[in-house]
Amino acid sequence: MDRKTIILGVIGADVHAVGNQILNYAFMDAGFRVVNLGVMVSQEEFIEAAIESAADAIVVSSLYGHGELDCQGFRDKCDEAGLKGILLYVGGNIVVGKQPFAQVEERFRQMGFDRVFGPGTSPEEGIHALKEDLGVT
Amino acid sequence: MDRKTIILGVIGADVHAVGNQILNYAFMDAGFRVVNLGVMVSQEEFIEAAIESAADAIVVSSLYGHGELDCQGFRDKCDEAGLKGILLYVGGNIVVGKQPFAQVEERFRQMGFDRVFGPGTSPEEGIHALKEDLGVT
Amino acid sequence: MQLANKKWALDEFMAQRQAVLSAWPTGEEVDLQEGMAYQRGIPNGQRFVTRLKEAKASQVTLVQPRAGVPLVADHLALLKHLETEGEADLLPTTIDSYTRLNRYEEAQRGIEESKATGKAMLNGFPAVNHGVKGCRMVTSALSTPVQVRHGTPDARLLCEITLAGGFTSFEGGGISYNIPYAKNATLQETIHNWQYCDRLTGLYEENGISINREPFGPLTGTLVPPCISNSVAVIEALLAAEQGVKNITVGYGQCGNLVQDVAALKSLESTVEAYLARFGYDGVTVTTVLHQWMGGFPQDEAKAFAVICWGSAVAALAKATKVIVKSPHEALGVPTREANAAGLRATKQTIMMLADQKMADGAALEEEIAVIDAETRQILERTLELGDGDIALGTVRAFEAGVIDVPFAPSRYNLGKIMPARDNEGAVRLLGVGMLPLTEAQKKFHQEKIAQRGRHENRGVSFQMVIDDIYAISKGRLVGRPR
Amino acid sequence: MQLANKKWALDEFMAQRQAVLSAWPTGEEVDLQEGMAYQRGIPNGQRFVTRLKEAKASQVTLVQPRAGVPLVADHLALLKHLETEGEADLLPTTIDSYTRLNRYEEAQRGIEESKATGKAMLNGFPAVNHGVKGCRMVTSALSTPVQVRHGTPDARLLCEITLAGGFTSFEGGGISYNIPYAKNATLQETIHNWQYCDRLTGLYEENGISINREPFGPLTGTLVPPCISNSVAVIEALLAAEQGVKNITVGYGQCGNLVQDVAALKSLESTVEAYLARFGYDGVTVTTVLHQWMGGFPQDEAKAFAVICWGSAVAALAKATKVIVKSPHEALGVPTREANAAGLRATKQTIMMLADQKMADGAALEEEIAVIDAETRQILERTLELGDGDIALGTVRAFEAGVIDVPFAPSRYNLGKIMPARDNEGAVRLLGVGMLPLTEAQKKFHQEKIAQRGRHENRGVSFQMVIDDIYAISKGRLVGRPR
Ligand code: B12
Ligand code: B12
Repeated sequence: MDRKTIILGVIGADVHAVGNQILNYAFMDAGFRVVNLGVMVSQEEFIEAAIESAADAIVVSSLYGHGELDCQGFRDKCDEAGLKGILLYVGGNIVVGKQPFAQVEERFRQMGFDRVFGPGTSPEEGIHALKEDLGVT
Repeated sequence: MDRKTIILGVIGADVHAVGNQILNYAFMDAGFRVVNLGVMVSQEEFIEAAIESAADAIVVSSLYGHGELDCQGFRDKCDEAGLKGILLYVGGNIVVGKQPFAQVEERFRQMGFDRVFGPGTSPEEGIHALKEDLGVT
Repeated sequence: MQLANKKWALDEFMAQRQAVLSAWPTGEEVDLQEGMAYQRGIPNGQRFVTRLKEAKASQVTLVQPRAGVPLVADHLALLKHLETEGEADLLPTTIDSYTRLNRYEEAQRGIEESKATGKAMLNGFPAVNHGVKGCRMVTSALSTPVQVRHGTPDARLLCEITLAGGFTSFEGGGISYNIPYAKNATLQETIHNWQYCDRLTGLYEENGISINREPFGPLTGTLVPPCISNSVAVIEALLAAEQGVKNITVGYGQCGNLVQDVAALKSLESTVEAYLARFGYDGVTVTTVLHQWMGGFPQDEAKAFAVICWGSAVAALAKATKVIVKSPHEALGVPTREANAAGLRATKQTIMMLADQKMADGAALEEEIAVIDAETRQILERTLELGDGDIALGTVRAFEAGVIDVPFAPSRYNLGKIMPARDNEGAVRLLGVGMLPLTEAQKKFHQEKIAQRGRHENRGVSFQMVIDDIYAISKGRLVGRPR
Repeated sequence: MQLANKKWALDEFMAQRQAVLSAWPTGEEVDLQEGMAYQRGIPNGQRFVTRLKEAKASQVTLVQPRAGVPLVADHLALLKHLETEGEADLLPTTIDSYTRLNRYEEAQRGIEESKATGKAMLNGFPAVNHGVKGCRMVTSALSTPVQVRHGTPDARLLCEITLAGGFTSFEGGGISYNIPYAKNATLQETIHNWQYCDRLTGLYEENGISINREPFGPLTGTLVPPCISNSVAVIEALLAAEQGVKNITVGYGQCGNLVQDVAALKSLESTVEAYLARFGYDGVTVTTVLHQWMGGFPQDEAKAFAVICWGSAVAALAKATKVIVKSPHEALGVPTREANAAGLRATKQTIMMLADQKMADGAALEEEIAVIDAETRQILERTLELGDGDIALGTVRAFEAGVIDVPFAPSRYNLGKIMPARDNEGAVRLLGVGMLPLTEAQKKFHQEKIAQRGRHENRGVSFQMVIDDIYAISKGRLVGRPR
C-alpha cells in the first residue's frame, strides 16, 4: 500500500494541543504518514511542510475561534506555492461562538477548503473522509 | 377598620396543601378575615361558604393543572347563587404545562375571574391586589 | 372489617374483585389468567425487577422520569422520546388526578376535551379509561420497563387494569398514597384497599410473575424529616410483604443536606431489611429510590438544572438503585417532552460522572445514620405497641395519636402537629416535635440544632423560619435565612 | 540577565518600562502616578481584594464567569448582563488570543472586522488596543470588581494598561501563562516578564493600592495531576510575593473525583501558606479558586449543565473562595451572554444550596491530602535543590529535567514525559511518572491504582486508557471505560 502523507497542525495563535495530539495518534494508527506541526502554525509553515514532504493533504485544526481570520487566503497561498488542488481540510471550533454550522461550512468552502468539520468531530470521521478523497481502501 | 372576609381554597381534586397554608397565614397576617376551606374544594363549597360568611372575595388556588376544567362555569354559579359581582381571583399553576401567561390570563378572564395570577406569585402580590380591589388601606 | 396485617385468603380477595372490576366498563377487559399469560410473554429484560436487580448488584443508579399525557398515541410518543432522547433507564406512566380519585367520568371529559382542543387537559394518563388494551399499546411498544406512578388512595381497579396491561411495577401504598394525596379517606380504608393491590401483586408473584412495588417515599415532599418517611416506608414494605410481594423499592425525597440525605437512604435500606427479617419475610429484594427535591422549585431553568443535578449527585453518592428526575419546567407546569428529556440527560451525566465514587464514610455520616435509625425505631416500636403487635392496626392508631405525623399533609386523618425546619447546615429537624414518641434526648437534639440556627441568624425560633425554609430552594438557597 | 527570585530594584524596573510602554501607541496613555490616583478613587466595595477577603472570612464561594468581546460598548453590555442576569459576584475581562501573543496589529484587524461585519471576530477583549481609556470605560461603569483574565506569556504592557485602567485583579504567571499557552517562549523569559508584572503590582501595593494576583491553576486543563498544578501555584505565589504582591488567589482545575478535588484544594491552600511562611513572606492573604472542569465538555446543553453543577458542588464543599464558571455552550464556542448567565445562575444556585455544608472529614480525605502534600513537597524540594535554593532558577531547571512536567502542554520547554490517567474511582493518577522526583513508594501507589482499574476493566494499562479518559466527560462519564 502506498502511504498517503498528511500535514497536521493547529493554525494561527492557537495553542490547543490535546486534540492535535489525538489526531496525530489516530491518523498514524489509520495508516497515514503524518507530519505533525503541532500548535501555532502559520499558513507558510503548513505550505512549506507540504512541499517538503510532497503531502497529499493539509489538515488544519482551529479551536480558539480565530479560524476565520487565520484561514483567509490559505488556498491562494497554496496555489501560488505550486500546491494547486492539494486537499485542504479544516475542523474544530473554527469560528467564534455557536453559529449555524451550514453557514460556517459555506464560508470556509468559499475560502477554498474541500471539507469543513464542526466542533467535536471524531477522528474517525476525518479518517473516513481522507480515505475517500485520497482513494485509500 | 372593617375587616374584609375572604374565602380561600384549592379547587377540584387538587391536594397541594402547602401554598394554601401559607396564603392562609399571610392573608390573616395582613388583616383579612380568612375562611380557609383547604384543599379539594368544589365550586359549590366555595359558594356556600361565601354566602354563609358574607364574603367579599373568593380566592381560588389551583396547582395541579386541571384548573381550566375545574373553573368552568364558576362565575355563572356565583351569579345564580346571588353572589353577583363578588370578587373572584384565581392563581397557581392553573393550566397544564408551561403556557404563555397572557393567553392563560385571557382565558380565565373570559371565564369571569377578576384577576388571574401565574405560577409562583407571592402572597404579597395577592394581598396588594385584594387591598386595592376591596378599598382597604 | 377489622384491619390486620394478615395475608388475605384467596376467596376473600376474589369476593371483592367483582365489585372492583365493575366500577368502570373497562374492568370487564380484565381476566386474571389471560393477564398472567400476557405478563409471562414479556421478555425478562423489559421487566422492572430484572433491571433493578442488575442495578443493585452493579451499584449503578438508574434514571427514571415522571410523565403522562391524556391520549394513548401522544403518551407513547412521549415515552419513546424519553427513552431515546432522555436516555431513561426506566419509564413511568403518570396517572391523571381524576383517575387518582376514581372520577372516571371527569377523566373521560378530559380525554374528550384534549382530543377536541388538541391540548392536554389532564395532568396524566387516564389508564383506567384507556383500559387493558390502551395500556398494552403503550407497554408493548417500548423496550424499557414501565411503571405506574400515581397517588391513588383506592387504586384497586387501576392496579388490575395496569398489571393486566403489561406494566411491571406499581407505585403507592395505603399510607403514602393517602396522607399526601387525600383529604377525607380514612387509613382503615386505604390500607385495606392497598392490601388488595399487594395481594394482587402477590398473586402474580405466586404464579411466577415478578412485579415490583414501590411505596411513595417523599410523602408531601416538603421538609419531611427522614424518620417519618422512613417509618412509613418500613410499614408499607411490611404490609406488601405480608400479601406476598417479593420485590420492593423503598424511597426517600431529597431534603438537601448531603450528609442527612445519604444517611437517610442508608438507614432506610437497612431498617427495612431488618424489619422484614424480624417478621420473617424472606426472599424479598429491597432496592432504593431517591427522589430529586420534591418541594417548590426555582422558576429559572438554569437554577432548576442546579437543583436537579444536586439531587442526582446525592443519588449517585448514596448509591440509590434509581433516581426519580425533575425537569427544568418543574415550577411552571407539566414539562414538555424536551424539558423532561433535558432533566434526564443532566441527571444521567451527573450519575455517570459519579458512578465510580461513593460518599466516604466518616463520623458525621455515622452519627446521622444513628440518629435516623434510632428515631425511626422509636416510631415503629410505638406503632407496633399501639396495634398490639399488628402494624396495620398500629398505623391507624399511630396517625390518630400523632405518633406518625406528616408535615403539610392535606389529610384530616393526619394530626399535623409537628413542625419541621432546617438546622444551620440545612438538615431537616423538628422545630415542633408534636406527639412523636421521641426520647427526651432526641427532642433536645432537635431543639438544640434549631436553636443553634436561631443564634446564627440572630432571631428567635418561629414559624417564619419554616416559611422561609419552604421558599428557600425556589429562591436560590437551602436554608431560609432572614432577608 | 541571570534569573533569580529577587525583588527588582526600582530603577531596574523603571529602566524596562520605557520599552514596554512603547510597544504599542496606547502605552503612552499610561502614567504611573495618574494610574495610582485613579485606582485610589475606586471604592473599596468595588475592589477584588475586599470581596475576596470578605468571602474568605465568611466561607462563602464567590461566582465568576469568563467573558470578553472585541468592542468596548459590547463588552460593557456583556458584563452588565452577567452582573444582573448572571448574578456574578466577580467579573472578568477575557483577553483575545492575538493580544495574548502581543500581536496588536492582528488584534486591530479583528476590531475593524468586528465593526465591519457586526460579528465578534476576536475571542476576547483586546485591552491593549483599547488602551487605558477603553479599560476605564468598562471598569468604571460596573459596581462589581473586574479582573483581567488571559493567557499572555509577556503581559507587561497589558498589565500596565489594565491596572491604570481600573482593573483590580490580574491573572497569570510566568509558568502558568507560558507552558499551556505558548510554544516557543522560554521560562527564563516568561518568568522574568512576569516578575515585571508582579513588581508593578507590588508597586501599587506599596502605594496603598491592593491588587489581587492569581496564578492560573488549571494549566492545560486536561488530566493535570494535583501535585503538578499545586507545585506551580506555590512557585508562582513565591515569585509574586517576592516582588511585593500581598494578595494571591491560588487555583485548581477540577479533576472530577470529589475526594481528590477537595483534598487538592485543601492541600493547595496549606502548602502555599507553608512555603510563604518558610520564606518569610508575611502579611500575604491567600485565597483559593476552583475552576469548573477545564477539559472537553459535552455538546448537549443539559449535560453541560450537569458538568457545571458538579463543579459548583465541589467548589462549595471544598469552600473555595471563588469558582470560575463554564457555560452550557462550552463545547461549541464562546458563549452568548444568555448562555454565560445561565451557567452562572446554575452555579449560584448550587453554591447557595451548599453554602452551609462542607465536605465531612474522614480517612479517605485525610489520606488523599497526605498524598498530594507529600508529592508536591517532593517536587518543590527538588526544584529548590536544582536552583541552589533559588526557586526561579530551580523552576527553569526543573522543567528541563522533567521534575515539573505538564501533560498535553504545547510548550517545547516542557518535557512531556508524564502520562496521566484515571484510577478506578476517577482520581487522576500517573500511568507514566516520567522524570517526576517521586519516591519508589509514591510511584508504586500510582502504578497500583491504575493497575486496579486495568483489572476492573479487564484490559492492560495503555495509551488507549488516556484517550478514553480525555473524551470521557464529553461522552457522558468520568472514567473512560472501554466501549
Ligand atoms: C410539593 C408538590 C407536590 C406534593 C404536594 C403535597 C401536598 N399535599 O401539598 C405531591 C408530591 C403530593 C404532589 C402531587 C402532585 N403534583 Co405536585 N407539585 C409539588 C411542587 C413541587 C411544589 C408545590 C409547593 O408546595 N410549592 C410551595 C408553595 C409555597 O407554593 P405554591 O404551591 O406554588 O403556592 C404559592 C403560589 O402559587 C401562590 N398562589 C397559589 N394560589 C394562589 C392564588 C392567588 C389568587 C394568588 C395571588 C397566589 C396564589 O401563593 C402560594 C404561597 O406562596 C409543585 C412544583 C413547584 N411549584 O415547584 C408540583 C406541581 C404543582 N405538581 C404537579 C402535579 C402534576 C402533581 C400530580 C398530579 C402528579 C405528580 N407529580 O405526582 C400530583 C397531584 C395530586 C393532586 N391530586 O393534586 C404539577 C402541576 C402541573 C401543571 N399545573 O401543569 C407541578 C407544577 C409540578 C410539575 N411541573 O409537573 N405535588
Ligand atoms: C482545554 C481547553 C483549553 C486549554 C488548552 C490547553 C492546551 N494547550 O491544549 C486552555 C485552558 C489553555 C485553553 C485556552 C484557551 N481557550 Co480553550 N478550550 C479548551 C476546551 C475546554 C477543551 C479542548 C480540548 O482539549 N478538547 C479535547 C480534544 C480531544 O478535542 P478537540 O480539541 O475539540 O479536538 C478534536 C476535534 O475537534 C477534532 N478536530 C480538531 N481539528 C480537526 C480537524 C479536522 C479536519 C477534523 C476532521 C477533526 C478535527 O478532533 C480532535 C480530536 O478528537 C475547549 C472547549 C471544549 N471542547 O470543551 C475550549 C475552547 C476550545 N477554548 C476556547 C478559548 C476561547 C480559549 C481561550 C482563547 C480563552 C480562554 N478560555 O482562556 C484560550 C486560547 C489560547 C490560545 N491562544 O489558543 C474556546 C474557543 C471558542 C470558539 N471557537 O468560539 C472553547 C471552545 C471554549 C469556549 N466555548 O469558549 N483552552
